[in-house]
Amino acid sequence: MANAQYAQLRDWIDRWEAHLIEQRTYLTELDSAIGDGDHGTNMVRGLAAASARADAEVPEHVDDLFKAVGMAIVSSVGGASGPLYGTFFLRFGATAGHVRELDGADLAEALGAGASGVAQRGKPELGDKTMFDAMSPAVGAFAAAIARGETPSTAANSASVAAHAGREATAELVARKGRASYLGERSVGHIDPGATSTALLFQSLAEALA
Amino acid sequence: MANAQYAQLRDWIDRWEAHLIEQRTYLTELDSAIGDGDHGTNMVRGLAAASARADAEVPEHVDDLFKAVGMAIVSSVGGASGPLYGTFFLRFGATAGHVRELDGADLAEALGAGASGVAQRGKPELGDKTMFDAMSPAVGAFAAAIARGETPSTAANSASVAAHAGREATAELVARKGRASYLGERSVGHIDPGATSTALLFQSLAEALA
Amino acid sequence: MKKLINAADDVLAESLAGFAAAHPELRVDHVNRIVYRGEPKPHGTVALLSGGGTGHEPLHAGFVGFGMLDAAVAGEVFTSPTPDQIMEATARVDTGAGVLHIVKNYTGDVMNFEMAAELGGSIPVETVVVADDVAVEDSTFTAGRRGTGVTVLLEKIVGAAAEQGRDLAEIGALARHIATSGRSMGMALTSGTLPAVGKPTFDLPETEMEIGVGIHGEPGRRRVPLASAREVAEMLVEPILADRSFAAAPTIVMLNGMGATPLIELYLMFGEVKSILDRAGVTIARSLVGDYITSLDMAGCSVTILEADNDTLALWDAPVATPALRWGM
Amino acid sequence: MKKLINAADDVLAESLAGFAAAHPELRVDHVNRIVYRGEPKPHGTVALLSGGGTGHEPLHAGFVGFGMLDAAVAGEVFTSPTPDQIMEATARVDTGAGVLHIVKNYTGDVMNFEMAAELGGSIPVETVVVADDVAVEDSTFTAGRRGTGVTVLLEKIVGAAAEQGRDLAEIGALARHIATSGRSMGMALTSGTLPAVGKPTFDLPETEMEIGVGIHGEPGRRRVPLASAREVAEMLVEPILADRSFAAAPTIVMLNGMGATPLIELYLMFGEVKSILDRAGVTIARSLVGDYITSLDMAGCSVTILEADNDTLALWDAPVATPALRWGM
Ligand SMILES: Nc1ncnc2c1ncn2[C@@H]1O[C@H](COP(=O)(O)OP(=O)(O)O)[C@@H](O)[C@H]1O
Ligand SMILES: Nc1ncnc2c1ncn2[C@@H]1O[C@H](COP(=O)(O)OP(=O)(O)O)[C@@H](O)[C@H]1O
Ligand SMILES: [Mg+2]
Ligand SMILES: [Mg+2]
Ligand SMILES: [Mg+2]
Ligand SMILES: [Mg+2]
Repeated sequence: MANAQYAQLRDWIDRWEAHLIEQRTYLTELDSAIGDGDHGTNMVRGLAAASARADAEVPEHVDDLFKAVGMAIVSSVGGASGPLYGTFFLRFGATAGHVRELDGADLAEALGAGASGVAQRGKPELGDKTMFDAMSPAVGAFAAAIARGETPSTAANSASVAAHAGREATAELVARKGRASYLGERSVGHIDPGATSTALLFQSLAEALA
Repeated sequence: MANAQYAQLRDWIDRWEAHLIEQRTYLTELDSAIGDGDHGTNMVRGLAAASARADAEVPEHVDDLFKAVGMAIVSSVGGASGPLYGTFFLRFGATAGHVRELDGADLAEALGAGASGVAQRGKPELGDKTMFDAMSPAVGAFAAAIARGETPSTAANSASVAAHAGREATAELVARKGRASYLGERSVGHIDPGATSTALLFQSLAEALA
Repeated sequence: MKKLINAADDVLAESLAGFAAAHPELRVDHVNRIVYRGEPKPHGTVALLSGGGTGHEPLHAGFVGFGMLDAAVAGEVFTSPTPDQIMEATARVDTGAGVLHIVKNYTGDVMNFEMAAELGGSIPVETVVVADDVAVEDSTFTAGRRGTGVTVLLEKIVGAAAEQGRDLAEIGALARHIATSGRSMGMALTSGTLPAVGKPTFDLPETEMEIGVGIHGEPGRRRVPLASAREVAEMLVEPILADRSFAAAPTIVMLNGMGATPLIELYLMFGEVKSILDRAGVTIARSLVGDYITSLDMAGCSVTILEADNDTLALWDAPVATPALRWGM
Repeated sequence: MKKLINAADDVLAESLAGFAAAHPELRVDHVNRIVYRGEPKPHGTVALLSGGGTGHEPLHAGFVGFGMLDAAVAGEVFTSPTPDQIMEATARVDTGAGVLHIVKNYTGDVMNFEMAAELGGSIPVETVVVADDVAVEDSTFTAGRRGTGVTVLLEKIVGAAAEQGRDLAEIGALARHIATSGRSMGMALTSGTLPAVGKPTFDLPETEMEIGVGIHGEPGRRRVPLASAREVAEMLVEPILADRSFAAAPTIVMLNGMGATPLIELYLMFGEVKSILDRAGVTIARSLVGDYITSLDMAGCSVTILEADNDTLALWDAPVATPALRWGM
C-alpha cells in the first residue's frame, strides 16, 4: 500500500521526458499526417524546460514541483499541447497540495483535477480524437482501481493500459478538435499524436511507481 | 549553273523553320546546359513570325522577302538570337537587291553581308563559341566553292558541311560571348545552341537549292 | 531539406535577428520574441497586438508599424506563442486605452491568448478570433474554421481605426465585423518543410495538388490532379461565393502566395480570380497580390475576399508604414 | 512542372493581364507588353525606361511609378524585349527631355536596346548598362559581367534624381556612377523551371547548391555541397569584398530572394550578411530584404552592396510609389 513519494513523482516527469525524446520522430510523424508536424518538437522542448526549471528551483513538495513543471510547459511550448499539459500539471499540483507524498486517493483526485483542467481548457469531448481520449479513460481506470483497494502502482498500470487503449481507438475517430479537425473524414485511420503523448504520460507514471 | 530562284529562297526559310521545329527540344537542351534554355523556343517563335509575315505580305522580290523575314525575327524573338539572325537576313536582302533570282556570286555576296552584319552586331570573334563559329566557315566555304566555279547548289552543300563542322568544334571551346561565357571553363564539352541553329540554316539552304 | 538556415533550433532567433537588423525603425525583444513599433502610440490610444506561430512571414512582425500593429509576438515554427509572451507584449503596448488581441482560430492560439487574457490582470483586453477559411466544412461540430487571409486585411483596417482614436469597444466591434465579413480558401502545389522535421509534411506527387489547405502544412480538403490556373481559381473562388455572397458591396481581394510561388504566377492567378468575380458580379475595389501570410516554403496560393463598406475602404486607404505594407506616408 | 499557369505560351500575356488588374493606377499596353505610369511625368523631365526578359518579377514592371521608372518593357521569359517594343515605349515616355535606357548586361538585352536606340530617331537616349555580378570572372575577354541586383537600386536612385528635374546628361552620368558603385553575387538551392521547357534548367541534387548563379537559371561559378546560412553568406560576401572595398562610405545592402525562398530565410540570411559586413567594417546605411529581382521559381538568394554617398542616400530616401517599392507617399 506504498504511497507515491515525491522522488517517484519527480521520476515520473523524467521518465516521460525520456519517452518523449525517444518517440519524438514518431510523434512528429503522427502530427504530420493529420496536423502540422510539430508535436514531437513541442513536447521535447516543453519537457526540457520543465526539468530545467525543476532542477533550478529544487522544489521539495508536490505542489511546488508541479507548479514548476506546469508553468515551464505553459511558457515554453505554446501551441495546443502547451496550455493543455500545462493546465494538467498546474491543477494536479494545486490539488495535491504542499505534501511530500500522496496516497492512492490523493493521487486519483489530483489526476482527476488535471484531466478536468484539460477538459475546461480545450473543451474536448470524448470521441473528438484528442489527448482527452487517452487521458479520460486513464484517469477513470486509476480511480476505479484505487476504489477497488489496489495500490497506486497497480492502479497506474491499469491507467497506462487504458490510456494506450484509448490512444489506439483514436485511429477510428473523425477529429473534431485541434488541427486534425480540418481534415474531417481524412483524419480517420490515423492515431492522434496528443493521445500518444498522453499514453506515454501514464506509462511513465506506472514505471515510476513500479 | 542554275541560279537560286525566289521560290527556292522562300523554301529555304520554310525548311529552316521545319528543322527548327523538329530540333526545338534539342536546341533547348543545348541552351539549358550552358545558357538559359530558351533557344529552341526563341527560334521557333521567330520563324513562325517570319513565315506569317512572308505569307501576309506576299513579297515578290528577294529584298522584300528577306526584309520581311529579318524584321519579323527582330521584332518577335528578342534575346541574342533575334538581333543576330534578324541582322543576318536584313543585310542579306539589302545586298541581294530587288531581284527574283540570284546567281552564285550574288548569293555569296549576300551571305557574306549577312555574316558581316552578325559580326558587327554581336562582335563575336572566331572561337568565341557562338553561331559565328558555324556561320563564318559556312559563308567562306560557299564563296570558295563559287570561286572554284561550282553551282550554288554544290556550294551550299559545302557551306552546310562547313557549318556542321564548325558547330561540332564549338564543343571544345571556352565560351567568350553570350550567356555561356558566364560559365567559363564549365562551358567546355557542350555544343553551342546558336551554332547548331546556324548549321541547320545552311543545311536548309543546301536542301532548298538541291 | 534545402533551406538557407544554420541549425533548425536557431531559425526563429536568427531570423528575428535579421529582421531587427533590416528594420532599425522597429524595436525587437529577442528574449520574449516580440517586435514593437519604434515610436509608441500616443497615450490613450487603443493598441493592437497579434501573434502566432513562426513560418507565415511577413505575418505578423512585418505588419508592425504606424497604422497597423503595435506589437507582434512570435511562437516557434507553426506553434502559437505562450501566455507569458503575450502578457508581456500586452503590458508594454497598452497606453491606457486597452489592447485588442487579434487571434487566428487555432486551438493553440486561442488557448494561449485566452490564458494570457485571464492572467493578464488589469489591462482591458478585447479579443477578435479570425475564422475565415471556407475549406473547413462541418465547422459547427468542430473547433471551427481556421484563421487565414482575413487576418492581414483586419490588421490593416482596424489598425487605421485605432490610429483615429476610436475606443476599445468600438475597435472590438469593428474587428469582429471585419472578421465576419471575409472568407478565404487556399491550395498547395507542394508541401512545406519544417526545419525541425527536415522533410515535407506531406508527400504530394508531381501530378497532384491539395485544395483547401491551411497555413500550417496540414493536408487540405481533398487531393486532385494538377489543373490549370483557371481551374484552380474556380476551385478557390467557388467555395467562397457558395459560403457568402459578395455581390452586394465592393470588396477587397487578396491573392496571397504561400512562400515559394513567384509573383509572376500570383499575378496570373489574380487575373483568373478577377475574371470569375467579374462574371459573378463581384466588384473588386482594392486588391493585394503577393506573399502576405505564408506557410514556410510551400508553393501555392490563397484567395481572400472581404466585403468593404465606405468606412472599411477609407480605413484601408489610410496611411500605413510597416515593413510589408506601406502607403500614404 | 508545378506552376499556377494555363498554357506555357500564355504565361506572359496572362500574368500581365493580372498585373494590370491588380494595379489600375498603371497603364498597360498589352500588344507591346509595356507598363506605363498612370500619370505621365511633367513636360521637360527626363524619363526612365527599363526592360528585359520576363521571369524576374517584380523587376521591372513592379518598379514603374512615381520616383522610379516611367515604363517597363517585357520580353518573353528570360528573353530580352525587341527593338520595336523599346522604341514604342521610348517614344511614349519622352516628355521632351530625353530618355534613359537602363539595360542589364546580357548580349540579347544590349543588342536589342542598341538597335532600338539606333532606329529610334530623334529622341535623345542615354544608356546605362548594369554589369555588377562578381560571379563572372575573366570578364575582360568576354561579354563582361551580368547585370543583376544593382539594377533595382539604380532604378530607385536615378528615378528620384529624374523627378528632381536633372537633365539627361546628369542623369546618364549619375546612372553610370551608380552602376559602377555596386556589386552582387547570387546562389541557388534549386533550379528554376521555364514554363515552355517544363523541367528544371539544371539538375541540382538534394545535397548540393550552385554558387555564383545569375538570374536566368544559368548554372553558376561552381557547385558545392549544401552549407549553412553562415557559410553561404561568406561565399557571397567575400567575392564582393574581394572585388571592391566598401569600407570607405556607407552602403545600401539588398538581400534578394530568387522567387521560391521564403522571407524567414531571407531575413536569417540578412542577419548573417550583416555580421560579416560588421566585421569587415562595412556600414549598412539602408537595406532591402525580399524578392526584388528573381529567377522564376528558383530557390536561393543574392547579395547586392552599393556604395552610397550623401546624394545617393538622399535620393534613396526620396518618395517612391510603385507596386513593389513604396515609401514617403
Ligand atoms: N481542444 C483540444 N482539447 C484537447 N486536446 C486537444 C485539443 N486540440 C488539440 N488537442 C491535442 O493537441 C495535440 C496537438 O498538439 P501540438 O501538435 O503540440 O499542438 P498544435 O496542434 O498547436 O500544433 C492533438 O494531437 C490533440 O491531442
Ligand atoms: N555576341 C554574340 N555574337 C554572336 N552570337 C552570339 C552572341 N551572343 C550569343 N550568341 C549566340 O546566341 C545563342 C543564344 O541565343 P538565344 O538562346 O536565343 O538567346 P539568349 O542567349 O538571349 O537566351 C548562343 O548560343 C550564341 O550562338
Ligand atoms: Mg502540432
Ligand atoms: Mg537562351
Ligand atoms: Mg503547431
Ligand atoms: Mg534568353
